[in-house]
Amino acid sequence: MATATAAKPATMAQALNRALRDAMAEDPTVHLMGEDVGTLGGVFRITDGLAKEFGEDRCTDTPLAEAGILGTAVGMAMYGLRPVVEMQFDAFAYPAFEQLFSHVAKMRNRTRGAMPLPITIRVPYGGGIGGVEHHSDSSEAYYMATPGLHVVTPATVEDAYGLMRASIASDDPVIFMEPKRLYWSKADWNPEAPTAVGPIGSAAVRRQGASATLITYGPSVPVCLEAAEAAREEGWDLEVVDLRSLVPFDEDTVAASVRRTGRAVVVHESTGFGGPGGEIAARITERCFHHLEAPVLRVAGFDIPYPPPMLEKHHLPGVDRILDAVARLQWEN
Amino acid sequence: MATATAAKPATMAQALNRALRDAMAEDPTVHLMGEDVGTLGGVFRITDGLAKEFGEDRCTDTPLAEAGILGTAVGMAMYGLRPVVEMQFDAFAYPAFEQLFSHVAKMRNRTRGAMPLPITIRVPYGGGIGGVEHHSDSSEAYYMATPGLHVVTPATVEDAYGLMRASIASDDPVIFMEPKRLYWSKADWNPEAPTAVGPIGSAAVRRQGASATLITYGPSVPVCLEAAEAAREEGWDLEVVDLRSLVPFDEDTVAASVRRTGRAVVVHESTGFGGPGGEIAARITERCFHHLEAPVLRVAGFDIPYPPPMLEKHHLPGVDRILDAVARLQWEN
Amino acid sequence: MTVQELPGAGADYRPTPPPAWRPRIDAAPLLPDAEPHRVLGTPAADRLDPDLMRRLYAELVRGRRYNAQATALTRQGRLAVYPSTVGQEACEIAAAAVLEEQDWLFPSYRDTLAAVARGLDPVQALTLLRGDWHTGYDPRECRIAPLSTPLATQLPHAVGLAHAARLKGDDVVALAMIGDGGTSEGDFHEALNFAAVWQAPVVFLVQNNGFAISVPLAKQTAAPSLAHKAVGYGMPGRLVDGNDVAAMHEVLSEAVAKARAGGGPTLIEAVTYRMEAHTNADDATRYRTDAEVEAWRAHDPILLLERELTQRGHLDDEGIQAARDAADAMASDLRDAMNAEPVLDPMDLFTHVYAEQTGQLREQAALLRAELEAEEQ
Amino acid sequence: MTVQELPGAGADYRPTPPPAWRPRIDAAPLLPDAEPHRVLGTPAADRLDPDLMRRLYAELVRGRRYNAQATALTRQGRLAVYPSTVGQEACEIAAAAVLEEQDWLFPSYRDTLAAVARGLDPVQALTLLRGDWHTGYDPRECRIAPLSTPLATQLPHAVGLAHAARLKGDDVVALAMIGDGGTSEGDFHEALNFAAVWQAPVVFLVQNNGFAISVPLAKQTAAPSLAHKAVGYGMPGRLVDGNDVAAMHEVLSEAVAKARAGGGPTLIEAVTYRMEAHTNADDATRYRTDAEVEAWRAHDPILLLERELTQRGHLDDEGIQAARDAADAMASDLRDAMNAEPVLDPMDLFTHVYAEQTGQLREQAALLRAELEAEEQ
Ligand SMILES: Cc1ncc(C[n+]2csc(CCOP(=O)(O)OP(=O)(O)O)c2C)c(N)n1
Ligand SMILES: Cc1ncc(C[n+]2csc(CCOP(=O)(O)OP(=O)(O)O)c2C)c(N)n1
Ligand SMILES: [Mg+2]
Ligand SMILES: [Mg+2]
Repeated sequence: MATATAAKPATMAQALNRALRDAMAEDPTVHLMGEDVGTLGGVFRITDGLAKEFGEDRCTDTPLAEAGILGTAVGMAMYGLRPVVEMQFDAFAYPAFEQLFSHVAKMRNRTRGAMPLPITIRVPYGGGIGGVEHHSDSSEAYYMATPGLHVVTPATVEDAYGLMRASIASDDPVIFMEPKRLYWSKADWNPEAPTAVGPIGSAAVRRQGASATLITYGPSVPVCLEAAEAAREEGWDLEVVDLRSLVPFDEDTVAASVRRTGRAVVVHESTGFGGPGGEIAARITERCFHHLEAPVLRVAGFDIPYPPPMLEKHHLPGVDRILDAVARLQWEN
Repeated sequence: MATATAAKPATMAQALNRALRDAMAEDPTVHLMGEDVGTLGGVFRITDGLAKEFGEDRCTDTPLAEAGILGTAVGMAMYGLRPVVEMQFDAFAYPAFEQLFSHVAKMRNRTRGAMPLPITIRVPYGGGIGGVEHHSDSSEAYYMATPGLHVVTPATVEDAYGLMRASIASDDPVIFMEPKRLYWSKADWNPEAPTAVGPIGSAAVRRQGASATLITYGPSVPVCLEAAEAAREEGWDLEVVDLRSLVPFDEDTVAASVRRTGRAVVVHESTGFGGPGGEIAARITERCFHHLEAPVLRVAGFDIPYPPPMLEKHHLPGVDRILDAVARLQWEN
Repeated sequence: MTVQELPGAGADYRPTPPPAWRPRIDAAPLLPDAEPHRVLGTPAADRLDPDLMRRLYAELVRGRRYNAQATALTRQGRLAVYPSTVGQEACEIAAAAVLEEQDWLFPSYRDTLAAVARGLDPVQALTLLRGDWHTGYDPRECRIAPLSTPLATQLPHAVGLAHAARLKGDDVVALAMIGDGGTSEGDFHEALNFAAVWQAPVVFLVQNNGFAISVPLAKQTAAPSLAHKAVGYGMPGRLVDGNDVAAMHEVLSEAVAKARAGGGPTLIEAVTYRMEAHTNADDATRYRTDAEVEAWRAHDPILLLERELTQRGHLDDEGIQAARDAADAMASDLRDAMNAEPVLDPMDLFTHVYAEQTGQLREQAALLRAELEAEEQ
Repeated sequence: MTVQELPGAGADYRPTPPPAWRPRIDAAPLLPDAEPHRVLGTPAADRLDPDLMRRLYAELVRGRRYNAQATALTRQGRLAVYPSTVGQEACEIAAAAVLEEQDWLFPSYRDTLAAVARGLDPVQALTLLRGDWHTGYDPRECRIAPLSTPLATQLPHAVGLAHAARLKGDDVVALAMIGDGGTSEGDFHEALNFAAVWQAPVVFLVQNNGFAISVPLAKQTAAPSLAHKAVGYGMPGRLVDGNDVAAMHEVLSEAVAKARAGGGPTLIEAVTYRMEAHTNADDATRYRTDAEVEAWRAHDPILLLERELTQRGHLDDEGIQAARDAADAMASDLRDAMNAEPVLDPMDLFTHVYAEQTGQLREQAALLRAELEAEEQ
């Protein structure tokens, strides 16, 4: 938490923008590219001002073709640059999946480490912003199932900065998932003295509690914190773990928490079946089986295509659904 | 099991070919398309003879472009045809993922049921055939995580026929995953009196046992059966469940078995982390928690890009690795 | 075998061109004209059909009004978002006008106007953008594919549908619409290639409105024109003034007729301009000047036709007023219809995922139903 | 505003072309020649450099021998699979010959010969096909990208690399190789478009060898030629006789020089023929006749050059024999090298997934290590 005197309210969007700027200023090999990232500054304004400050060669409006964007970024990385590419919305990353799965994820391995690809792929993801179809997908399961990729996602303003800097600094490809509906979330933050998050792969305990653990990430973190507050009325003291990184997965932090509380609910917006929660629940169960008072439960988006704006509130995991799951954790046993 | 007198040894490849032929003969709206499926009969000869028998308009060599193949199949289905498309190898389905995720999986939903897409997508998958990179991926996790798709995979000659017929008959898109290394597996089978498998979505208990359940599918089914035989020496009587369908997932059959045995190992070739096994283990645990003597364990491919041919044997789940996992099922408790 | 052993070695041998090579087709007829085809204000306007032109005029006026009304609805919170086609009405109207009943339209996300001009209820056309469901109509009933948000992805669908119809022996042409930016996507390439190889009855209409959100055409392509892309597929490319509805109607009609007659696909680039921002959520001042927009005002599609028709005496003040009145009536109906709260059933979320609900969807539906019932109490 | 209110209304107004439209570039210079460019056996052969041609001759002979040896290795179980370039050696050799030390080659899965001709150790080039690892060399050391199996996916890499080098001010040209079938993929389209927009120093070489596995060119495209695809990107297209190594060298050199000088990308279609099956695992009799193959024998790339050089007195029996001896020596070295068992370390599986091994990979590595140790006992 930025405690310096100069801390001021900042949005996650501002922190991301600042992280990109600082990375570009420090390292001339960092290049931004994507649709509308230059003159416009991105449809979410995450790259605002960067083309102006660093020139269009460093922050480039590309032709409208996601495979081409990621594919040329691969070539740029082969030549020693650190491309940061933007996929305008989650679902518009799909055309780039062949490049991602067959090259980006595998290049280090294919070349016995001779040609790692330090590419950061920014994917604004998730719903809750009233977007029409194809604008609200939570596609992290696809990335998680692909060895060779790191997958991170911030839930706080300071993590947005710290994780972005760590992602760009990583010598491996990182899928940087930006929770769209937290872009405008605010926190006091000092851009002049940002907190580093250290290497990618550590979860953060956002709230300590003794009754049960909520394991979550990205857009669902604030929802879980709210649920934890509400749970106090029911007499539950919930711990909230923000994974921050899905790959690598911080098994130690999660397992330590669950061993202590004996109960866990995984919460995410992505669909349940085949989604990240299955892996997380299975893994915790393997590690903590004899500490568990109840099966690890999951609260996730339904197993349906993302709903239209007027119905999305029914789909998104909310406080009530989380509390219902907590209630099903076999407290009588 | 085909018990008719005319049963003769047949390979899975032959059964698939026969299923396609019978479907085309019965229903003039069934159209095959893909790379090399016509004149050549497919690189695995699954479509052998079909262009000759039904004409090139019914079994079409397309231009070399997977998104184009699936995308035009969508249009053909919109007009009332039942396209069966071949993706030549698992990893070459990736270019079609945008069409798959954004249209094929969602079209029924987007149109409130007005425009379902009865498309069967054949994906030869998995390793063990000495293929060079990009020829041995197990990509089922991507499909499982996508609501709107059915995902099936046969492990026996008769299921290859039955599931293919059921897939083509389905009014929904089906990902039909063909285990490459079982193409040449043989069984006695009567093509004139094939067994129907009924609607998609039911698992089959391939071996009954009392000590623990192996849950598996596709290329790992024979391996699990072999492991179950070997386990007898160790005094374990293993049940083997062949899922056959990953979506819909036959929770009832699996849960009934695990409730009975109290122990389970999920076995598949796909990578472990983020792979199908996480979902399966989590789901079983939710349902059978108080029947479990030990956590559900997983034996899967390592969390690495698929290895080169000379090293693949170390990657593939084999009998020993399965028995080791069974041994870890806390038998002392 | 060396040259010494070859029959005829040492003679004054001249190798022939490689045996398999022959020019497959002549490229020249595929090349677009040097300038966008125009009719209005040129001698070609002499042969215009006044009735057709008056009909198109009324449609243009209605289209402009529809655009204004839809944008107004975003301000009133009645639409989540609206991508305007102000300035592009000639393309939208002509696209709808040239199709027969049995033909199919494949619109991009921007082309609700073309769908409406084809006869679709505007409320149904706007369902996606209002947000109560994705596709607001039955595509098979109106032969309009779902509005396609993922750019260029609808093009292979159009090809497949047209191909299927042709295999069946049906008289169906598919018209697929796309923007200039969308031509950079791989799906554009694959669709055009399949169409040409299959000689499918498809017409590809690219509305080059100068921008893909903020990105100008110069950053999108270095081609002489987007119509030139046709050559690489072996189909004819046509370049048209997209604000000249008479020219659009002519070129589109020709392409549709060619496709219908078995002549295969055509690629048409309509040169036009997006007069408003990308959507109501966009700020166009970030990437273009007012002067550029102003330059296009004198080339407004409605004005071009209005001038031609009034000068020729085919349209008078009364006719103009009638068109406006009809447009106002449409707008007022649309306003009323959109002011009614859409009827929503959250249980619909589970109804159309599969033909038959899976067990897990039934469970999830039960969960939501219980929640909704609890809320009601 | 109606026409009546417009300034100048009623005067004999003629609308100008749409304000934003101007032909961006002239299409004519982009169009390929009507016939594949040839040198051997034409008057243009007068100006050939005998030294260069003798060098290319020796390379062709070596390439043919390399192909034969590699195919033999598949029969001996020393290679998992081999896609032959017999008949296509002129393309492979010329591609390697025109590059400077600092340039980059982006081969497709078929192009191990080009990599070897560039100087790569054949064993390293064949690692992928032997199956002990994926890429058998350090791409940065030899400036040869990994052989690309997913078709067309290497093209955007070439564009990105060339673009990055140009941004850095380095003198680097990227040459990307692809087959006729690969041109149908979306990645081909996107790569060429990016290259033209960025004016990246890339040369795209399409070897049109008539087939994509079993699919003939006529089912792949309806274009006049694959070189015509260049027009749609605004880059020049060149058509060459791919069996004429002198023509290949000339056209490739020109394109490389143009790219190096900042003139942007070129698309080259080399018309050639795959004399053998797709790979050793393929049965070509299923889709083509012997007669077709035979017709190409008289147009063999080695014969064409050998005839030209011997007729002109630039090559004699001694020179031919020397080339063959060198090729035999290479083949014998290759055979020996490939007969040695590759050294395998299964633990390599976990070494290069990430820069730093994750906890879960460490666990899996430990599991495998334990298994291997148990086996050893
Ligand atoms: C595959 C894909 N990538 C990105 C987007 C986001 N996006 C929506 S509209 C648009 C610009 C489209 O430009 P153009 O094709 O010229 O059509 P126009 O908006 O001008 O009608 C972009 C990038 C998308 N919808 N689909
Ligand atoms: C994306 C992709 N789809 C399919 C394949 C399978 N495949 C391997 S080679 C080949 C044919 C390639 O033909 P062409 O591009 O003409 O190259 P050639 O083999 O003739 O050199 C196919 C379909 C692949 N490697 N990659
Ligand atoms: Mg546009
Ligand atoms: Mg070829």
